[in-house]
Amino acid sequence: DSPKQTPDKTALRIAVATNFKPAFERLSKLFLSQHSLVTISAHYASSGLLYAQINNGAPYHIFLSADRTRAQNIWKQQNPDTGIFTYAYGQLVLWAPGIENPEFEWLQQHQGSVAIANPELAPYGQAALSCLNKQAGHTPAYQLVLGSSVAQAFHFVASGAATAGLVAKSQILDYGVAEDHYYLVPADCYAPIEQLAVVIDSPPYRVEGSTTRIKIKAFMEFLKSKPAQSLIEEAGYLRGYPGE
Amino acid sequence: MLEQAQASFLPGLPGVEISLQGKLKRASGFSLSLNLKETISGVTAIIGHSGSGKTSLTRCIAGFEKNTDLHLSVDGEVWQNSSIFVPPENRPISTVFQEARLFPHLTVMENLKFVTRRFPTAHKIEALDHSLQNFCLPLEEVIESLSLDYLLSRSSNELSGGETQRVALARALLRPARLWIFDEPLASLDAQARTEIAPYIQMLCKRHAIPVLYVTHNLQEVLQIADNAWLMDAGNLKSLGSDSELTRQFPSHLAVDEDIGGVLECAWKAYHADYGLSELALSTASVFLPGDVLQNTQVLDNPHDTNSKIKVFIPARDVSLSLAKVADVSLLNQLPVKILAVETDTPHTRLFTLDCQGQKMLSRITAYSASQLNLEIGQTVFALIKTVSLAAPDK
Amino acid sequence: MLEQAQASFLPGLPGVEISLQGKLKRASGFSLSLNLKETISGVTAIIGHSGSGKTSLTRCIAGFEKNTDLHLSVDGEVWQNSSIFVPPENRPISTVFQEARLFPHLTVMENLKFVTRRFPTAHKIEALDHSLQNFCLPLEEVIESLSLDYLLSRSSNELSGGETQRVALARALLRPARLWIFDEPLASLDAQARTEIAPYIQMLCKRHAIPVLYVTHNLQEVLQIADNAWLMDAGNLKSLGSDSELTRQFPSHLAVDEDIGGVLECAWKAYHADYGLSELALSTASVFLPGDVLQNTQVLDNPHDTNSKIKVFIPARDVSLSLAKVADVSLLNQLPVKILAVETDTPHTRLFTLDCQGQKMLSRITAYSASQLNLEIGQTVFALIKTVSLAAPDK
Amino acid sequence: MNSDNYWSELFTATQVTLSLAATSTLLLICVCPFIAWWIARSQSRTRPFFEAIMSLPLVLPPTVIGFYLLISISPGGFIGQPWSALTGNNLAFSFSGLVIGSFIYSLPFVLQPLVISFRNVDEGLLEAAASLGAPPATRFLSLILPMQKRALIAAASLGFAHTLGEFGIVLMIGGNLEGETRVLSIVLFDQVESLRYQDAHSTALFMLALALVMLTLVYRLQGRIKHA
Amino acid sequence: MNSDNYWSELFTATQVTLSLAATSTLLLICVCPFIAWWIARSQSRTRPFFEAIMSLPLVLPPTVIGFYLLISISPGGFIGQPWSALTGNNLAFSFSGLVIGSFIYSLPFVLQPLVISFRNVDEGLLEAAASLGAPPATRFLSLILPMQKRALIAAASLGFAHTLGEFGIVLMIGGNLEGETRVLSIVLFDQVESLRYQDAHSTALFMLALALVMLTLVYRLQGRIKHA
Ligand SMILES: Nc1ncnc2c1ncn2[C@@H]1O[C@H](COP(=O)(O)OP(=O)(O)OP(=O)(O)O)[C@@H](O)[C@H]1O
Ligand SMILES: Nc1ncnc2c1ncn2[C@@H]1O[C@H](COP(=O)(O)OP(=O)(O)OP(=O)(O)O)[C@@H](O)[C@H]1O
Ligand SMILES: [Mg+2]
Ligand SMILES: [Mg+2]
Repeated sequence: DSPKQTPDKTALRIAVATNFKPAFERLSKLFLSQHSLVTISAHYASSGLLYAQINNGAPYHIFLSADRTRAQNIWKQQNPDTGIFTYAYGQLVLWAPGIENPEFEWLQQHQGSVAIANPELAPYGQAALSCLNKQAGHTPAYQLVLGSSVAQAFHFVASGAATAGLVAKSQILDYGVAEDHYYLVPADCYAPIEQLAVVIDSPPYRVEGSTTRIKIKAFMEFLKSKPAQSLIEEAGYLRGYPGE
Repeated sequence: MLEQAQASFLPGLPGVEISLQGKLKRASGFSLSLNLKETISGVTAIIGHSGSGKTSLTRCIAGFEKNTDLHLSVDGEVWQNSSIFVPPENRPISTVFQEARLFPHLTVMENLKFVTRRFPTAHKIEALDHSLQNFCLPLEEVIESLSLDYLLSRSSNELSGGETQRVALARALLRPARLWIFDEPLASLDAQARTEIAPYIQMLCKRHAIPVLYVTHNLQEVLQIADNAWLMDAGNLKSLGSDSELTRQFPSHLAVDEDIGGVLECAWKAYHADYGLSELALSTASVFLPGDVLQNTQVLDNPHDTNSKIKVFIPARDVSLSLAKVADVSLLNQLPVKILAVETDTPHTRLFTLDCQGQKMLSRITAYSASQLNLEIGQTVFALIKTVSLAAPDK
Repeated sequence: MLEQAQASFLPGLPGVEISLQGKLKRASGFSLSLNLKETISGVTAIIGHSGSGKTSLTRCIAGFEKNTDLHLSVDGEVWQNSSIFVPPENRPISTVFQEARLFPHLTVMENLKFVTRRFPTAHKIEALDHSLQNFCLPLEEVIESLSLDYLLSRSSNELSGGETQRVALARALLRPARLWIFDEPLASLDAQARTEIAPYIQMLCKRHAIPVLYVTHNLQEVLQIADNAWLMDAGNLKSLGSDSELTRQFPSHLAVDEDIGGVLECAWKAYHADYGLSELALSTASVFLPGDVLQNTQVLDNPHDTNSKIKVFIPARDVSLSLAKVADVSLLNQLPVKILAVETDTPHTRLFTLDCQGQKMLSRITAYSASQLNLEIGQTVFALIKTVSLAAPDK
Repeated sequence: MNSDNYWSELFTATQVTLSLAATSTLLLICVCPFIAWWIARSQSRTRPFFEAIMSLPLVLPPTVIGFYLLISISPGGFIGQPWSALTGNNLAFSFSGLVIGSFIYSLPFVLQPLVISFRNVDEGLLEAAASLGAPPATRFLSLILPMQKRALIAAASLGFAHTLGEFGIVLMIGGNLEGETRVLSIVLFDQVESLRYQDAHSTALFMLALALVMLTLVYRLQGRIKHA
Repeated sequence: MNSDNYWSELFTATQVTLSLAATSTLLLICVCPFIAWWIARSQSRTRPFFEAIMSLPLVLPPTVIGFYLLISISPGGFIGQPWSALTGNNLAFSFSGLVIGSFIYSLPFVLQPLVISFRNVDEGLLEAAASLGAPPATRFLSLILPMQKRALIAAASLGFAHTLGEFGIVLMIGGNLEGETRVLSIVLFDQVESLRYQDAHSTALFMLALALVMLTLVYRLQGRIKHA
């Protein structure tokens, strides 16, 4: 389970969707405490950007995508022997600073701007849009503003520019919003926000038994492990890998 | 050459009193010390060697030297001291710079219009001078007098050197002013243009009673139009005054030897139309000049006033001496004179100071002639002057 | 004034043959028509009214007018035609521009060094002229002759007008050249500086056998240093040649009346040291000049060669006529002359053309004197010339 | 994908983009000459500091500027609050907000070329204008500005082009509202991000062609102006 | 959060940022004067078109430029392939790749001020230099460049500042590698994106202070150069 005890300078390069950053930082700390000889270099960017980079030869080993399509695209393009699995499910919350226990009913009457991520770009956006559409009995009073990512949607709300937003629970927890100041949107009103991890096919990975390959496999296994999944849950996601 | 109306010919207006004290220090080490209080009218030539500070002086007066220890007041009004600074645009002074400084993106006409558009709504200037508003030279007159018609639509960086200078002069003339400062305005012009434009400036100056500070290196110009002169010498200004000694003082500083001479003040006597000769009276003697002096002298209010004084400049090199009157020669002017003094001018020439009916004139002859003729101080001889030497430039 | 060595005094080197044909058309409508083929040596003055095309002509020769229909060849070598264009930097010509064009970000010394750094490694120029490499004026000499020492560390936009012009001249002199083009190089200088620098240019021109095209408006300069002259008139170039008629042709175009006269070619005869008088021979007659002509004339290879010809310019206004020799006067030069022609010069003066021992000279006297003396064509009279009138500027 | 949809989106975005670029360029070219003139001629010791301040929008990543801008123009922000009080409108997610953002972001690109150019103005010409009675304001307005026409055009076109491509700030404060704040650069960004590469290529080509034509025309015009 | 970590990250990123900005500014200031001179003096009919091309990096959003750059410098791309063949290294996600990106992106900001400034050069001075025997190359190198020192500094500092703030391209082709491609602007962007607003404020302040000090010094130096 532990990597070969030979010194190896190459860091494990992991491309991480920005919205997973807070959780990932805790995960990597835990991982490094278990694997003292491994170093990790993390690359944060939007999933779309990371996808473009990987397609153009970015030297990443693992891609923790915030969405399903991009990760699957990458996986399909390469050696099917590389792993792919859902490491977490995102959760959508309604947040309106200053409003206690907001609900969708409140949102219907709300006269202000509501920030969501761009549904074309981000799964959180798609989820938010489908919820809003389901709720809409009559034309809503609010104005919908789109952030290019869920992070941006969060900025809109955090800065006060937008009065409410449908954002990620992980963000809310990270930002320290009190329990009764947001509303967890019921999971049944949107399709699951799958976050997939995929191993990127690279020459060192192909060499059976190479240190890099061992490290990659180790991390992927770690991600499925119970402590890791608990950390992920603590960070505001649903467990992606139920197994023990 | 010099042959012009006196200050008393001016239309009775007072001059401008300039009082200028203090120092201007340049980073280069040059320093200008000024201590001047003078009422100027007519054309005041500013002469002096290259680099002596003429341009610097004019800049001080026009208001382009701000951070200096200067005190300037004009007609009693303080324009600049340690606490007051009237900016150049509010001084009723119009300047022709040594480099023409036309606005390169404008045509000639637009350069002129830059000024005329702004005046005569002479806003702030009113505060300094009320009479200014009355006077504004007509654009057409200036264009015609400086022959600019054919240039008007030209871009101003497509001009020849002389054309550029004429446009710069025109532009300055169009600004209503109480004082003109012209820094070598005619340096790039040919002799003919110069002899046309210099009298025009002189005429304007007299017609509108605007004093001119006129920087020039051209002695002919000085003699032709200057009423008095300031000499700038290594940063020190000295007023040479306007008396007949004016030209006498040039040589040691500036002029080539040909230019020294004396000025005789004569009264008008008669014009002999048949021979085109003017006769001037110098006490009992007569001096003949070619042409009608009264016509050539441009501004005479009352030409036939017998009090009219006419100054005639007689270059020392044009005066020969003779022990007796000479007959059968073309030398018309033979004036009886008394030898006052003799100087060794150069190793081989002698300069005689002569008394001609109470006025001084100069004669330069060779040392050889001087010794041949045995000339002595106190002796009475005849000064022979070729009449045509005294000719004013023809119109 | 004009009193100088002839072309034959030059150190045996041939002049430069310039052949220039074609037209230069300006957007402003001005057009220059050139048709010139001449071998020039010494100083060639280019005169003409403001805007007549003098600067344009020099630009054509120096290579600053590219898109024109010009054919220029120098010493048989084609520099410019429809297919060839030698760029200005490869023409062995050094130019002083009418505006000084100093490099404003450099000091005076750096402006000079801009040239000296580049030469004498005169790369491409070799192709055009092999002798060039030999000649390079020493920096120190130029600095001293133009009195630039005190300016060297000055930033070049902190100079007075005259200083700027001197630096521009110095900079041009430092470039090795086979032809110099000076466009009004002394226009901003005072008379004294001018009388120092003009002879220096003339001396350099003779010492190094570099012809100079010298644009000027100053007739005194022309008379002082020019060997021949080109007249530019509304875009048409005319060579006036270098004979004694040169100055005779000026008045109608340019000069004020004082400037016309004749040139007598005399041989050197003697110097009377006691009186500081030079005696020149004009066939049988003698002409006296103040000072030692041979010393004043700067470059004489073989001064006591009896064939040495010395040109003396005699202004018409300085020549009086007398029916007989006159005694007891300071007029030393009394030459017997025959009246060849008489013209009505102005309404009140007459211009006499005189034959003096086979050479022509001019005299201008008043109409009154002319009629009093009853002068007729063919008559023999005496031309009286004041000796000091002929003085060369003293050193 | 949906070709009809694509073109109508592009058309609307082009309209928004051009009006945004035109408006902010117009504002910039009205304001910058004055600041540039002051910077170019001031002898003040604080001038370099002030000049550096003006260049700061260059130094922060646009999205970060956008973030701070977002805070300032939000209804409670120090710009947004008085604006709401005055106009009753929300500055965030509005065209006006974008104009403010573009203005700030493009300021240094319009300002600096003008400063450089104004520094080259011959002091002698200003003195000449003064001697002809023109007070400082007139010297600037009726001498310097016309004389520096070419520099003004160049600076304006730099600002215009930069506003066309601006994106980080717009993304941050615009909220991607079609017809109001969705500019071309955002459309293009969306297409790239959502893997619609074919559409992205067309949009990029369209933007390049648009800019190329406009800039070529401007630069040709500029070449026609002969002096300074 | 982790204060130690924060400062060491900032320090490394500052190093990377400064070397990136310095390298690309150096390259730009070596190349741009020549292009600018050609543009400023060319009479060619294609000049405006070429000038417009040079300004295009302005028009596309940085991430989009980054996207296309990424494609070009990827190991199979038309720049990346020959580069790999030559050096054996990968251009994408390397410091060299960033330099290329910054170079392209900042080019117009260095070029345009120089063009404006070079257009103001007095033709007469060039003629004078020619008359003194200086061929075109010498005229440019030993007359124009020293004369335009001030414009060169201004253009370089504009380019430098712009590279400091550059972010879209860097993110795209740099890949956020600590010590190699993680520049300050990315650190700041990350902090904002991951909602570490407190850290972001400090980083932004730090960048502003850094830029302010450097620019103030440059602009003061510039003021000391008197002429042209
Ligand atoms: N801007 C300046 N900075 C420093 N020194 C200067 C500046 N302008 C002129 N000087 C110096 O001051 C002195 C006087 O210059 P000024 O221009 O007044 O002379 P000028 O009498 O007008 O000479 P010119 O007849 O040659 O024009 C000169 O030595 C000159 O070099
Ligand atoms: N760049 C130019 N573009 C158009 N016309 C010009 C240009 N330069 C000069 N001209 C015109 O060509 C004519 C000849 O000019 P040029 O400079 O050769 O005259 P010049 O004889 O040198 O006069 P000056 O003695 O006044 O210097 C003038 O009418 C002038 O206006
Ligand atoms: Mg001067
Ligand atoms: Mg000329």
